[in-house]
Amino acid sequence: MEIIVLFFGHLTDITGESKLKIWDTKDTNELINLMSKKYPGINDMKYSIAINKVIIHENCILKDADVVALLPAFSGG
Amino acid sequence: MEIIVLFFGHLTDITGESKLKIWDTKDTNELINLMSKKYPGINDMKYSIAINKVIIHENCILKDADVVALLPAFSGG
Amino acid sequence: MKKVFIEGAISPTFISDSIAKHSLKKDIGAHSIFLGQVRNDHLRGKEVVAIEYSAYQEMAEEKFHEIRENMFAKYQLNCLHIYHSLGKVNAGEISLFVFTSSAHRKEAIEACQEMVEKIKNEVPIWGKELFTGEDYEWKINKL
Amino acid sequence: MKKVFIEGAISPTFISDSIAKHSLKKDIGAHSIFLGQVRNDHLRGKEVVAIEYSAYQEMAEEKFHEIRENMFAKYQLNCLHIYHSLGKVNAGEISLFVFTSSAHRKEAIEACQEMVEKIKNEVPIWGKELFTGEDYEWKINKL
Repeated sequence: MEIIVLFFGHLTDITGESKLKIWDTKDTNELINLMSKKYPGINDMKYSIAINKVIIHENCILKDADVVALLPAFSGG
Repeated sequence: MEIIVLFFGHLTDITGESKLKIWDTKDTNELINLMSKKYPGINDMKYSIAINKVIIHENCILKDADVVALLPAFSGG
Repeated sequence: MKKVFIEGAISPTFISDSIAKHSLKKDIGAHSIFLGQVRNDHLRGKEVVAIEYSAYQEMAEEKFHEIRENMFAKYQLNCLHIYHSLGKVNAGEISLFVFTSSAHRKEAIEACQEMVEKIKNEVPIWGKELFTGEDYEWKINKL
Repeated sequence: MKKVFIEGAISPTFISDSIAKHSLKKDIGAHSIFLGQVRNDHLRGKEVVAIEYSAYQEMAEEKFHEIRENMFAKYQLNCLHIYHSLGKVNAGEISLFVFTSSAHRKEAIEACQEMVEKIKNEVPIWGKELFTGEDYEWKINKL
């Protein structure tokens, strides 16, 4: 099972990349733990999480080919 | 003493003119009475009265060279 | 005093020129624009083809000036422009252009909206709706 | 789905072309337009010379579409257009263009204002404020 993780805005300053693939991650909590270890800086940041372009508000089970995006506060306009 | 009377919008349909001069009229009540006799149709209409470009809300004494305007409801824009 | 009245319709090019002039004012963050367009209303089976605007011009200009001053006192505005047509404006053409600019959106938007209401209610301008044929009717502004 | 994103600044000519297209829609009586212009804010003694916009484009386009649908359901609108810049927009240039049209002013004005708030709060777009020199700061939207 393959998951795509996307980073935007301020977060890309910390991750140094905007996209990565991860495998065998059962839910968003596990995914966030993984990311926090890989990029400790993101623990100090506020962001929302979207799965397949829909913002989630609680831990969600992941399935193959899901796209998980980490979104800092929007600042368009 | 000379007073200028101006008509606008719908009122000009009734008066057939947009400007006239009258003499020796002591106040706006007297002026409106005069106009009502000259143009009976204006009695059926709603309008505001301005003296020298300022709308009045009660009878006002007139002085030489005053410009009195009869203004139907505004419909700009 | 700023020129407000324009003979005939207000062109889209006039509007974009006005917008373009503000690119030098780099402390502006938000523009709010209202445009009044002549509608081809249908009344008694006839269609409005144009509105002919007239005004008590001297009084209207004083009123526009007064409203402008009040707006600058009430809102943090960088700019405020008002243009209104006189004479004939065809259906589909623009007869009113209100343009407010501010550092932040709230002020620009609120000032623009209030400005439009004041123009409709407080400025001595009249519209005569011209129908197909010779018929016409004096316009009435809705609240 | 309608194209929303524009590479670089939105030109005044683009805006007037968009206005001009509505002259054929003669049942429109009111247009409300909001323009976001890049401000040369001063932070820590440095000046913002441009904002570089990025977006989660697929999600943003879906969101724009959803907001548009909601607006048409809520307000009596004839038209609703939204354009937002991507990439670099210099101070003084326009990065957001929201354009609503209706028979009467109230609907157009309210829909435009609500639309602007929704774009700022609900659409995944980010602005990076570029200062003189190499420095930058991620933009934060005020309420």
